[in-house]
Amino acid sequence: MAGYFENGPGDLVPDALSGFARAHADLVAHDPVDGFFTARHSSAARRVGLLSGGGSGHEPLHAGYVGAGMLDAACPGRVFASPHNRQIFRASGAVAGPEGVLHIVKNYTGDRINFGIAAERLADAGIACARVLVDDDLASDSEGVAAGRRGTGATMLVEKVLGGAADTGMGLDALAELGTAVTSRCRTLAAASAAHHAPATGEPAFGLLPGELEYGVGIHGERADRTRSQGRVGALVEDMAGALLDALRPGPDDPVVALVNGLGSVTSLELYGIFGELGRVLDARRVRLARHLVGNYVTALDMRGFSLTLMVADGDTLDFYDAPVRTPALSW
Amino acid sequence: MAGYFENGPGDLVPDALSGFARAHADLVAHDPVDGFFTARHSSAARRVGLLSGGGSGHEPLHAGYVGAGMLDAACPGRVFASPHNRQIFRASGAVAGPEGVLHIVKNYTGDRINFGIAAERLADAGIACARVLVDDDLASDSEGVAAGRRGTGATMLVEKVLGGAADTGMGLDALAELGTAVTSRCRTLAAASAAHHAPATGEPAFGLLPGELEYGVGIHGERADRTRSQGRVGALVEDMAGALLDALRPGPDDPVVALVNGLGSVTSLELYGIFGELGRVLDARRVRLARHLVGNYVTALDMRGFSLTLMVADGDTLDFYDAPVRTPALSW
Amino acid sequence: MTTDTFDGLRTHDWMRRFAELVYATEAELTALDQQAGDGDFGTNLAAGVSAAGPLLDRMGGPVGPAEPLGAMATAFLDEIGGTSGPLFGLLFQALSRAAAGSGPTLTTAALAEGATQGLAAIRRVGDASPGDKTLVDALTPAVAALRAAEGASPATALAAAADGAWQGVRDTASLTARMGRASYLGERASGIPDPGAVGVALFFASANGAVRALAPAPEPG
Amino acid sequence: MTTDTFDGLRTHDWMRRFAELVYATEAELTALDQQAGDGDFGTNLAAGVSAAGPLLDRMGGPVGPAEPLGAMATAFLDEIGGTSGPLFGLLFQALSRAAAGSGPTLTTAALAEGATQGLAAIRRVGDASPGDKTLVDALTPAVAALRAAEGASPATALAAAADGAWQGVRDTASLTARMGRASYLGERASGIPDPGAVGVALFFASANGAVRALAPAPEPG
Ligand SMILES: Nc1ncnc2c1ncn2[C@@H]1O[C@H](COP(=O)(O)OP(=O)(O)O)[C@@H](O)[C@H]1O
Ligand SMILES: Nc1ncnc2c1ncn2[C@@H]1O[C@H](COP(=O)(O)OP(=O)(O)O)[C@@H](O)[C@H]1O
Ligand SMILES: [Mg+2]
Ligand SMILES: [Mg+2]
Ligand SMILES: [Mg+2]
Ligand SMILES: [Mg+2]
Repeated sequence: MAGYFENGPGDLVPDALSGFARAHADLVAHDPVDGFFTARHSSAARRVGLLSGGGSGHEPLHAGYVGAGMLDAACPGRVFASPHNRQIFRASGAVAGPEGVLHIVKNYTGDRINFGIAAERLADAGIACARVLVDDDLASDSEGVAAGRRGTGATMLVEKVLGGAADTGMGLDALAELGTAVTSRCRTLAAASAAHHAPATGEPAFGLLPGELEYGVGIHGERADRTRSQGRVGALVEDMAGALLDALRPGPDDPVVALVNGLGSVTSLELYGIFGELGRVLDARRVRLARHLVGNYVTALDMRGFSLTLMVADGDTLDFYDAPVRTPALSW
Repeated sequence: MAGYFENGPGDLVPDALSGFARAHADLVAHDPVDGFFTARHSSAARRVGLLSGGGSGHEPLHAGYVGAGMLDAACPGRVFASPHNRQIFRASGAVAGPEGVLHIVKNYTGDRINFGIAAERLADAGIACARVLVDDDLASDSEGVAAGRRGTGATMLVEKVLGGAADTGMGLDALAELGTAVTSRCRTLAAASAAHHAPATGEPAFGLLPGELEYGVGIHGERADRTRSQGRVGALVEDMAGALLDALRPGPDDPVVALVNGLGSVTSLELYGIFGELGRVLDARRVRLARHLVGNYVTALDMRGFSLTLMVADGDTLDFYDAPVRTPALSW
Repeated sequence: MTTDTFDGLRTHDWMRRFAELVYATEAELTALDQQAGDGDFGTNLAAGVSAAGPLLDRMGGPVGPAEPLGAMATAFLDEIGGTSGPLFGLLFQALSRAAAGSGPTLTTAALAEGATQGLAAIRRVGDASPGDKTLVDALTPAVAALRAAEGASPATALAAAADGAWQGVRDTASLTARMGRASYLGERASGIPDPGAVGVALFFASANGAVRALAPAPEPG
Repeated sequence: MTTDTFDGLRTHDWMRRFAELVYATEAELTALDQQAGDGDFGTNLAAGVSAAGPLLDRMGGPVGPAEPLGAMATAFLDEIGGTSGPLFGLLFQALSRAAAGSGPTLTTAALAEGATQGLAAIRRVGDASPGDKTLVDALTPAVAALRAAEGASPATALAAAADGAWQGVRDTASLTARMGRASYLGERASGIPDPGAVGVALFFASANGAVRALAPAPEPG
């Protein structure tokens, strides 16, 4: 039992959003009626508004990435539940550029449905809208999953790259195409040694025996399709990175961006240890590790696990990734 | 049970340090023999090297704050154990400026002893050395604690302010005096709803009943001197902030810096909710909230709790705080 | 329940009873979603009926059966995210539209037509087929029962729909999910009924009186 | 143990036995520190004896009793952080220095002198007094016992020191800590013996043979 620090059931997200709005009032504006965030500063060159959103509980995704060089708006839903279509529709209207608005959507049924309904309403209102569907999760890459691969850790990388591209004045269709191409060069795998605590009960969402690991979890605290023994982290990282590389097959000169991401309550000590192991695997396979991030970027409340994302940054991808950014959670 | 992701017992810290060294090789250099980190870039105006250190498990403290505008070196010890004196002695020698080296030490017996022995060795070697003892924890401010108040969350604020001051070319004695004065204007209180997992066993370091809270914990996962019921976070924050303000008594024009700090596995949603509550308390008491940070800055492995630190930033303190910084964990 | 006629008031009552049932079973629904999904279905459904509450309250004066159904549609479509929120909204919207065309009381034909359209919309938007272990597996037999009840009273038809839906719920337990979050679990979710399907069964079951538990046997009205 | 003489070899053995005892009780020591401190005392002490291991191994040829004690001092002072590491190092250093002055075998007088100097250094550096619930509460009666044993053999004197240390350990259980991490717990740590004090008792107890548990009754050598 680990009670959430909150005022009452249901207050967790709204109180967090208003605290976030005050904490980052210099960077983001909060619409109190429809509950979305918009960037206070954006490049004058931008012709397309970039919008993302999804369930809460993945912080800093998405609101933490609203700001110059990245998202123009983010729509946070309830914990692990997609935002509703009105929220997305209104936020899209607020940030659409002369060439419209691009939705960056994680591949989950709820998000697809709600963003889909909002897109219909935008078309109706004469606002051009395109979608990039992020589906990077290798664990759900299976015949049995008709819904397709889940969208997970790569989302923030895709948001960053598209932000850099949008700041060059790229148009709506080109951005959508770029986003889809970048996504296709990203894969993620995650593992957890303990579930998140369900906000409704304060209890772990599922139990694991000592030494057991959920291998292939998503970011909603759902169990994976299999359990394996935890073992040495070096062997675990080797398996995970090996599977990602087998799926992506980067060429020897392709720059690769790695995201070592905590899902909530893994310590920074562990994340850096994991990064060290990943570096060794990439070196041994002669993969060119061009950039990396280590920290909590796409979480699942307080799940005790981590994800590894690799992105093959071919073409202009690395330049867009390197472009300046100033948001509550990412700045360079 | 939540097993740490590690290769074997005792590997957690060394593997993390080597991963950290690789991840931030552009900002810090790692001494593999004595295990300390030094900054790759530092202001030419600096005449005194700034050094801190302490047990591991508090990441990003201290190595995360090594870099331009903040620390010149950090000495990480084993988990929750002070670094040994040789490590401190060697690191001090490596970064001492023309006016010597300033040790920023959290008030814990182990840290005092090891930094003390190192200081004797430095004196012996003819290197000027002074100490700022950080003792901000209000919960240990009691007649019964002969060791004095613990050093906790304020440490990173003091490190930032001294970094800004050192970059103006301030001398050793003036820096030590400033650090002591700034520390005396900082107080911290922390509460936790669940213990960290002990690395040795993977088990929680102590148990709490549902709805119970340890009130007044430190940053080593030790229990507090009392347990209270968790209740609404608004009431909790009001009690904590009230106690801090009663101790500090800022004047109506004094700028106050607030640090809302996660101890490890509290979610970002909760931290922003807590910040919102803190903002309301400060507004109601007409305290001038000049700056704030919300996130994991000084942790206790994966303890499920948070700390609130207030710093009354009188004199030049706010300017030093605002001065540019570029470290793995803090940049502006 | 003593009347077989679904006028505006009775339909309003139905929506209220559904809401109460959702509140009463919220924890159980969430527990189901915890085993097979992400543990928020109860919360999401409760948020929907709670958003509909004020709209239902505000409904002053004599209304037809289309209005309470329409209030539910508005609340679920406009205020509720997640997967199930808008899908339930589409069902309510189609039922409301069919009710509007059928006069001051609901007819069995209008219920059959509305549910058919609702199912079609849900399948268009959510892209699930029967057998994928979703609420479609409860709604499909419910629709079939409503259509087969041509000539019977709406209360009888809705009772048959509830029976069909509960049968669908039972079937989902043995299925391996292909859509929705449970699909990520593969075989591991088998044995667990689909929470969304249970929600559909609760909706039809509450038409005819109080239902006290997540048991597949509604009390007849 | 059949001999009463502490030459270099026997002293080397003593250090080895202490190390084994620390490894064997590491988990219990850590558990004590978990209740009253931050749960790392066992780990810290084990790290110390483990750092001393290679130095003791490397000690080729005939050595005096000062050398094994000096190896322990070097390891604890130079390699081990935390609170207890350097404090144990100061004790070993003082014992080694006194041993160096007393010739090829340890004398009771040298042990008493070394322990006295070690206690003084620990109190200078750590600033704790008897009654503060620290290892000082075990070392103080141990020193008194060594001094009182003037004329007795070193083995007998060390057995008396162990007895005194265990009595000190028992006393710490009823004390409220004023120094060290346990002081932050106030009354809550009372009833729990101080882990550092137990470490001191283990050190003296291991001089005279195998000690199998954290029990305050050492097997006489
Ligand atoms: N593609 C789909 N089509 C129809 N219903 C679906 C689909 N995917 C999931 N569902 C239904 O949604 C229910 C879960 O709803 P909810 O918990 O609100 O969604 P989420 O998965 O977003 O948390 C499932 O039990 C299932 O009945
Ligand atoms: N000021 C002090 N003087 C002497 N011994 C002390 C002092 N403070 C703590 N100790 C001893 O140190 C022991 C704890 O050691 P250790 O766990 O290594 O330290 P830490 O508190 O740094 O984790 C305590 O049990 C106590 O005996
Ligand atoms: Mg959900
Ligand atoms: Mg310690
Ligand atoms: Mg769900
Ligand atoms: Mg300790």
